[in-house]
Amino acid sequence: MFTTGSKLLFGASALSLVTALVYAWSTEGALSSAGTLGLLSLFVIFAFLGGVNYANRDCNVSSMDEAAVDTAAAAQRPGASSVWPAVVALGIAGLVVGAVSKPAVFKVAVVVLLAGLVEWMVLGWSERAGGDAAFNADTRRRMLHPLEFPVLGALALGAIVYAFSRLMLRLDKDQGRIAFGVVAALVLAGAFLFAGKRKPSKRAVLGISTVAAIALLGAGVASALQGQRSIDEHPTTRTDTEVCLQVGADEEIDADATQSVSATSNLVANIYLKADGSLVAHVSGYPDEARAQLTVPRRAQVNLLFHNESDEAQRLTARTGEGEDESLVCTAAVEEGDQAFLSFQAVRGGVLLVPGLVGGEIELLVP
Amino acid sequence: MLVKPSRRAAAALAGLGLLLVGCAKDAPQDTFRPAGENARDIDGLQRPLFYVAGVVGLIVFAFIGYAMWKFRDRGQEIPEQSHGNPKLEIVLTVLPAVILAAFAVPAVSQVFALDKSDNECVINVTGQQWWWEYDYEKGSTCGGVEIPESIVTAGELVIPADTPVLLRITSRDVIHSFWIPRLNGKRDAVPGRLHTLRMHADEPGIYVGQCTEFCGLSHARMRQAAVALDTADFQAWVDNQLAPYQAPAEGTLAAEGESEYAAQCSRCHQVNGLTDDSGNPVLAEPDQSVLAGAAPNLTNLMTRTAFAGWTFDLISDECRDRLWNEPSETFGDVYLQGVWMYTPADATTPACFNELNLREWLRNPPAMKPMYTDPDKLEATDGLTRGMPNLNLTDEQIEVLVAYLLERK
Amino acid sequence: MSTIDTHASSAPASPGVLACVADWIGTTDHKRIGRLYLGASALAFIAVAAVGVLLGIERVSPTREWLEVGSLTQLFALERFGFTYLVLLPAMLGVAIAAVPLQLGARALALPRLALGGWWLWLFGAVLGVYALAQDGGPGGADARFVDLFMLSLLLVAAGLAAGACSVATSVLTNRAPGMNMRRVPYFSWAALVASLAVVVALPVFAGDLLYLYVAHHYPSGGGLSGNLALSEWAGHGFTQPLTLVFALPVLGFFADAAATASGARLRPRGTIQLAIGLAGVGVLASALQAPPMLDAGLIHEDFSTIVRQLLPFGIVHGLPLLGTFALLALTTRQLLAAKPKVQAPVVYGLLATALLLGAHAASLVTHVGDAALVGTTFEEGTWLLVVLAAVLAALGAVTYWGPKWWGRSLPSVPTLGIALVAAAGAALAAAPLHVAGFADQLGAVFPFVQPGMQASVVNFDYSGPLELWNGLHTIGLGLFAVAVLAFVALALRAFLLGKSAEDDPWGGQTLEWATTSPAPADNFATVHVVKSAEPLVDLQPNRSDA
Amino acid sequence: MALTSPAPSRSLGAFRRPVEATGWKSWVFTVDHKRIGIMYGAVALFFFLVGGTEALLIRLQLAAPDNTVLGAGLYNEMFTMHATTMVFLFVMPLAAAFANYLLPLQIGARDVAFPRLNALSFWIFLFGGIFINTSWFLGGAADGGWFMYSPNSSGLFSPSHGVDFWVLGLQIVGIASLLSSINLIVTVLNMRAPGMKLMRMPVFTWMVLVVQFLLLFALPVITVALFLLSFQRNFGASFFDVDKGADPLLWQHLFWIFGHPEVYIIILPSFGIISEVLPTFSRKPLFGYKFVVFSGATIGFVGWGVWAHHMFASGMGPVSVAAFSVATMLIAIPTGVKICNWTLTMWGGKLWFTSAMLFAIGMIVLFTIGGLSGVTHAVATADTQQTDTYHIVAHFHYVIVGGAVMGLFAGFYYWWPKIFGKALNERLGKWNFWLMFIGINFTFGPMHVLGMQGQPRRMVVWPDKLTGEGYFDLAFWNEVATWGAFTIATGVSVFLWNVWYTHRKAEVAPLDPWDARTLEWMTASPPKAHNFDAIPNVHALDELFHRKYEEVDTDKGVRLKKTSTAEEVLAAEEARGDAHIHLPSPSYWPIVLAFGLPIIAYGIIFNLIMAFVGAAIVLLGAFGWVLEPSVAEPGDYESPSDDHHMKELDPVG
Repeated sequence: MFTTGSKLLFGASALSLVTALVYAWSTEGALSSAGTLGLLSLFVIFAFLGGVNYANRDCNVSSMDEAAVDTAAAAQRPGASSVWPAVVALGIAGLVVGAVSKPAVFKVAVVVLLAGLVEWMVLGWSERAGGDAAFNADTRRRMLHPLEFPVLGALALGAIVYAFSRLMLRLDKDQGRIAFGVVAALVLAGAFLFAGKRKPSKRAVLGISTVAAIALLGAGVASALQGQRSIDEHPTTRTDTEVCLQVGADEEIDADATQSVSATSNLVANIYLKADGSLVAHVSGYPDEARAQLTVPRRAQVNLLFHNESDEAQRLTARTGEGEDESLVCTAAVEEGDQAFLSFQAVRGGVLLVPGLVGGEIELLVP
Repeated sequence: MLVKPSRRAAAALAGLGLLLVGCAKDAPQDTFRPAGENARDIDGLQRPLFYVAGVVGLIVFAFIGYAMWKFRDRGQEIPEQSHGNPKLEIVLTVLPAVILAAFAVPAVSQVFALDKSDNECVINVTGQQWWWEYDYEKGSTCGGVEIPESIVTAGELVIPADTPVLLRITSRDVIHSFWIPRLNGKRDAVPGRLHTLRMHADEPGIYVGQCTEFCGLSHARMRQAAVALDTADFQAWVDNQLAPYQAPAEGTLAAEGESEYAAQCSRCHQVNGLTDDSGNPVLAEPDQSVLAGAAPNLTNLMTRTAFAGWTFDLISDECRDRLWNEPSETFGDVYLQGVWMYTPADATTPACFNELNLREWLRNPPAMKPMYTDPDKLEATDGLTRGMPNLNLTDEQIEVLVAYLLERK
Repeated sequence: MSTIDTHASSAPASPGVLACVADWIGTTDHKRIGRLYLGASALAFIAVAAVGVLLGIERVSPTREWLEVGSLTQLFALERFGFTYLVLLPAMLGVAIAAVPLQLGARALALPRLALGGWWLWLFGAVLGVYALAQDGGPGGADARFVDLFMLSLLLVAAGLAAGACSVATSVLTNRAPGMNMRRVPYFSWAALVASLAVVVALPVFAGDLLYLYVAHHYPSGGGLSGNLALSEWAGHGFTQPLTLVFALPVLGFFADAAATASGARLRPRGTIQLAIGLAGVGVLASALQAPPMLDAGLIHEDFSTIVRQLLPFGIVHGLPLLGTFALLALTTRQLLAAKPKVQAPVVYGLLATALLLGAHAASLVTHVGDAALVGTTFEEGTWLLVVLAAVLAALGAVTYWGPKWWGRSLPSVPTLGIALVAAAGAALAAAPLHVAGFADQLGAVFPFVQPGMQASVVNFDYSGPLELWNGLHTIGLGLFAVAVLAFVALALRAFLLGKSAEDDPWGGQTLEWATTSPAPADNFATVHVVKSAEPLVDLQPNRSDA
Repeated sequence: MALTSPAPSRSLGAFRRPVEATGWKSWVFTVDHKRIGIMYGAVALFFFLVGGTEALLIRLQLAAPDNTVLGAGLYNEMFTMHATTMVFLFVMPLAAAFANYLLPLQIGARDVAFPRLNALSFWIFLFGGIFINTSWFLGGAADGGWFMYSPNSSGLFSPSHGVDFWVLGLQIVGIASLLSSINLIVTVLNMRAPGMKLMRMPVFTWMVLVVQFLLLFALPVITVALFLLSFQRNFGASFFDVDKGADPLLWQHLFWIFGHPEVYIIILPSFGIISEVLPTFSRKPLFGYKFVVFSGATIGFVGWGVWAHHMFASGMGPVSVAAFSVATMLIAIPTGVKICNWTLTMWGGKLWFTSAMLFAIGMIVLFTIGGLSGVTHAVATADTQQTDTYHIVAHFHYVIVGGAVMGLFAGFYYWWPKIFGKALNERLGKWNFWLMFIGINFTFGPMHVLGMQGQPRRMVVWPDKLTGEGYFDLAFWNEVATWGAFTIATGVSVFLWNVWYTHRKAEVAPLDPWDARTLEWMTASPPKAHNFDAIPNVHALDELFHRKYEEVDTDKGVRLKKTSTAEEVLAAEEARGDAHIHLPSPSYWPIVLAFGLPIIAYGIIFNLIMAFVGAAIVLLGAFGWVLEPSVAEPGDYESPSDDHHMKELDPVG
């Protein structure tokens, strides 16, 4: 017999057909009119649905079939609660917000949406994996933990690193020292506390870690919002005329920025500014004797080490070429007793000089 | 028995090593024919090493051979299952150790000995894909000859004979290795680093070499030679290098060649003293066209015997063979004549000039020596070539250029 | 991180606050999802009603500007949008989600996570939509970015609600208790099915339309998409009858169920009532296919075929629902009166709401008679308000009715009854004056989507004379209704937190939800009941008088 | 919600494990160390032919002055790929083939510790090898030499993708070797049969163990170096960029810290093989087993301290040069010990000159020559004359071809009957040996001369004007070397012919054709899938020999007599066979996972999207791997095998 549901649908189908015919007639047989087509479509759709409904007998579970009671859809309990629907919704909302605001938001939303969908899908799939909830949960874990833990770990690490970097960019040198001191003291204190207790409570550890993480993240966010402290530039070499030819040196003195250690093995020459104001070169390949002339190949990398043995900060400048071709390279100002590295390529000959030093020049020959 | 050939082969091979030590004299890059102090020192250590290695090898092979013959399966009983003889083994361990120790002492001391430097005559050597540039340090004194100005040459290193010369070696691009086998071992030219190598040639003569660190496409065509001259000849050579530029006579082919040269070549190749129409010196700026930033200086091209990484001869094969076999007393005189060597005094054309090579080169350099000059493939180098591109010169252009270059002597 | 077990029976005795929040965020218990909808819609009602009252005051006296003129467009839009999509639909859907599985004897909603995700989507859409309106977005908004945002957030709202409706429809179709064939489905569930199917069909079309408008607006040069006025108009139909009547369909089912319970007798004829609900649904659903048909002026002079051509669709779309609603009201009321009904609050709510809805159907029909020239007037707006308020009234009734199942405590009956009467009066008073004013050609705050680039016309009120009176009455009525709802909310909060524990079957119901404990456990039923008639509880309790 | 199915699918809906025992699937999805070993061998031999062809082309080009067989670019690619192929794709994997096949058998185990990992290693190696060689068809192979010195290997100087292929390909192959080394180390340390103490392990197993440790420590170094290079080439880093202050010698140090141990990685397995072959055919235990083992380990250790002897001409400075010079001499001592011990093993024995034995003796002779010339390089100043000349080429080819390859061929002849049940033909084997032995001497012997006459390596042409005359005429010796190369090729062809001949014609070999001494001969030939019916109990070094021979009192005193045959020993073992044998079952995932790696590499070179696709495949493979049922379905179980042992699946690996 026809079931109730299918009767309804077949009825609707018949009604649609009749309506369609009437409508078609009323619109003077224009079969192509939207109304007719729509109603005819309804006729087909309802007929189809009716057929489906008839075939599965309204999805009714027969009351006579006692065995089916426990397996009926109605008897199934809901799946475990899950955050993924909310995440997916958040992702979709993020798409919308991103579409009207920033592309970055859109991209993040796509990631959130995909992550949520995958998680949701796998969760749903795993719940169908078997009849045992523990087994299903284990299935899900085995599927997704290899993905979740690295990703979450990377995110957490990224957040901590980012927060820490913002914090450090915010603090100046002295504050940084203090901050590290405080952190170190805290770590030490914590270590003492935990060392004293044989079995530290899990809750305490968790709490402290959480507080520390939140503090760090908070500080990081706050610092990021404030922007970073201004960082002075410490170029190891300069190429601008006014600096390189400046007499004496009263700026950007940073002995830490000379690279002198890393380059010692590759030197073409050591250049010494003597205490008496003379500038001499000790050239690799020659025995240790002071020279006033240095030959370097055209367009090859030349590495010099400048030793300032005078009693004031000075810089070494290499001036090559003439006129339009002139190019200047100089070290940062080097404090007395320090050294600095100068690396350049020369196309034409020139001189090595210390600005302001009369007569103290080394001839730079580029054959 | 099957045993013998193997033993014989082994013995023959060991003997080969000995032969090689004793009688080699023919190939120009023979390492067993030292022609200078440094190479001789090395040779003095290397030869005994080969002898000892040969003897040890022979002993081992004899022992193996004997064992193979003596203990071959003649149906004897299963031998005793002995697991060794510790005393014997200790002896066999200590023995090679002693031999090696005997070599270790001179080996180490020689390393330091060869590293000592002197600064009489300093020549800067710069490797580049695929040729060597030499510049003679201004103010050096080479075998009594003063170098008043920097001299820049390429490919052929001219040094005073019987004088210690210090090479300061570096590179502009990749790693190369400078090696004149008869004068010393090799030393790598590493960009950004400066390595020194001592040279010493006993007698005037030509000593050829080859870049030995793989340096890319035309590594095989990066050669060099050292030419040793006695003091007078070296003085003459220096004077010639520093002689003022002589413009070709008006109306000659060479004069046409000069303007052609200024138009086509002077962007990369320097000819000292060449001036433009307004009398200003023409300065090559190869760094704007060539990746490594230099091109051979052609001021005295015709004083050299080969070009393009000392790969292609500027002189004919017969002249080359004669020159190479020239006794040391007369070598300098011949060499200084460049492509005019062995030419009768009244001849108007140089008898030894290998014009064909130079013409072919000018017509299409990359065809003779593979180089990265394909304009379609210069993306990585921002359009800078590594080597000389094909300038698509016409026969006429080549004609006048050859005429001009022939006067660069 | 994702699987927190909310299974009530196995939940730990004292879950922490965080766990509790997490539980609600991710819950798959349909009762909780439904209550999330109801709670959010209650909050939305209070806010939107406040806006409505303010607007009413503004209309009473346009000369005294309570509100900044420039923001009136946005506020009217907010009222329409808020009442329709943040109050009416979620209230109906919330009741359906919370009650339907219980009625069906199922342990769970079908696709509970879809329903939950839908709620979140709806919530985000609602927040964004209100925010967009506040930032001068929405129809006629000046800030193009927020016009975009408003359209997209409407999209979210529609998608979320469609997801919930999908879940409800699927539940009714698949999760019925064994033996419960379609004929035996409780009336409310039946109505929820019809309404849900209609929503599932209509809202995606609405959403697609919005997407089209968004694209046309966001990319003005984007290849011929812009400038389709019909689409813009169509989007406006998402905010008016007959579509709103679809959304309110569960009201009918609720009334029928409540009436059956109150009458204490098996409500017959079952098929007819189901058909009536269905007719109302199918009729108004037709409006989802195209713009609601109008009846032309001067029809009488046309030839027969033209008359039929116009009358037939008109009759289907407007007549059938009216007929269905009337039939349901008449049949049910007759049965109710024939039995000895108990005066129960839910049935009163249901009756009043249905009556209001019948009025709305009638008014809707009138609106679409071209001669009456009522489109765009406050007549149409009054009808719309009537539908919304009727639905809210029914939702209050539903909370009264099923509250014991959801919270385990009962509402006190007398105050609840009082609120019902006040609210119904308020609703009538809020809507009827607008109808009258509509006949006086007062322009309603219509909801067309302004074309890209077009400036919104400033809403201009220039009323005098009686219109002030009608507008004043409307404002008072709306205020009254709002106060009644507030009172109900306060009462419900108190009762559900502190009130007396409810019995398992406080009303003497006939359907399966009364067969489980109050409150119902997370999975509803300890044992799955096998259904043998349309009133399974009567079968389960052989000693009942109404058996 | 979820419909409950009464019997949950324990396999999570994932695929059923493959269980085929025959057909191509049984090879592609196998985790059996023996099959993997055979596949390693087959692939290695294929790459041997590839690398050999490259060698022949190189020799053809150099046969005459100013030859034009190959252009300069092609020649550079050819010698780069010849070395890369021979080292990474032939000798190393062939040693891995022997190690894979024989190691579990020699220590009495049923498989390696991580069978799926083993399969993964093989497939990664295969795909990596194919990947490198596809560079020929995708814009040219690497052209920087196998040492790939910077800065010549940077994008500026080698702009084709060849170097990228090389870098990424070696990374991939390196992963395979690294996985394999961990696998084999764990296998040797954990899975030896009862009684198999470390000092009772066969020398081959010992040498393989040392090699795996070398790999474990050396590969990370080259991995880092390759990362630096690929970051410089593909992502704009400047580790070797001189203009930015880098020192190109960094690469040389990194490369040779890997590269020198690599030499021992190549040669030690061969040492192990001939340490098995010589005692067997001398009917005598290895002379000074402990000395050989310890000198092998010593070579492994000292091998780490000599890398800079490849850089004597690079200008490191005299102190470094002197130190490395002395260290290099030191390493000659343990090597000398080995040569002495092998010779002394023959001394007093009863020598049986089979092909395997001939190859072993040939190996000693040729390796001695290579070793002695190696000592001459250790003297740093002499080395400045020799390095980068053909003298060096001669030296290391004597070591690698004369040492490693001859040893591996000895292994072929020795173990063929064990692996395939049929012995290679002895007659053809001797042809093979003599052709190769003579060929090697004629190819690489002249190179000593060429090098000392100043012919540098890696040169596409040598000019006529530098050939000289007389005995040491470069032209003559180059020609000889080319003829020699073709002689070797003929020898290899004879080997291939022998393989085919044996496969088609030969009769089944006896169980113990060589009267062998170690455990792998104590099971069926070829061994059953589970290797041993019963895990043998080991009582002595050369266990099998002691089971076959006993000391018997005769009238001439105590004599060794053969008291039982291998068949009898085997029968006794089978009689106490285990009832249930746990064997890992095949898996789809190793090949899937491995397949992703070259795709990632192609992606890095051509299109990053492709790299993500590859990464997805790797991820998929890893997932499949992890999700593969830990408890197998009943349907996955194999039916009882012919020998009536129930094979069960075990969650190993």
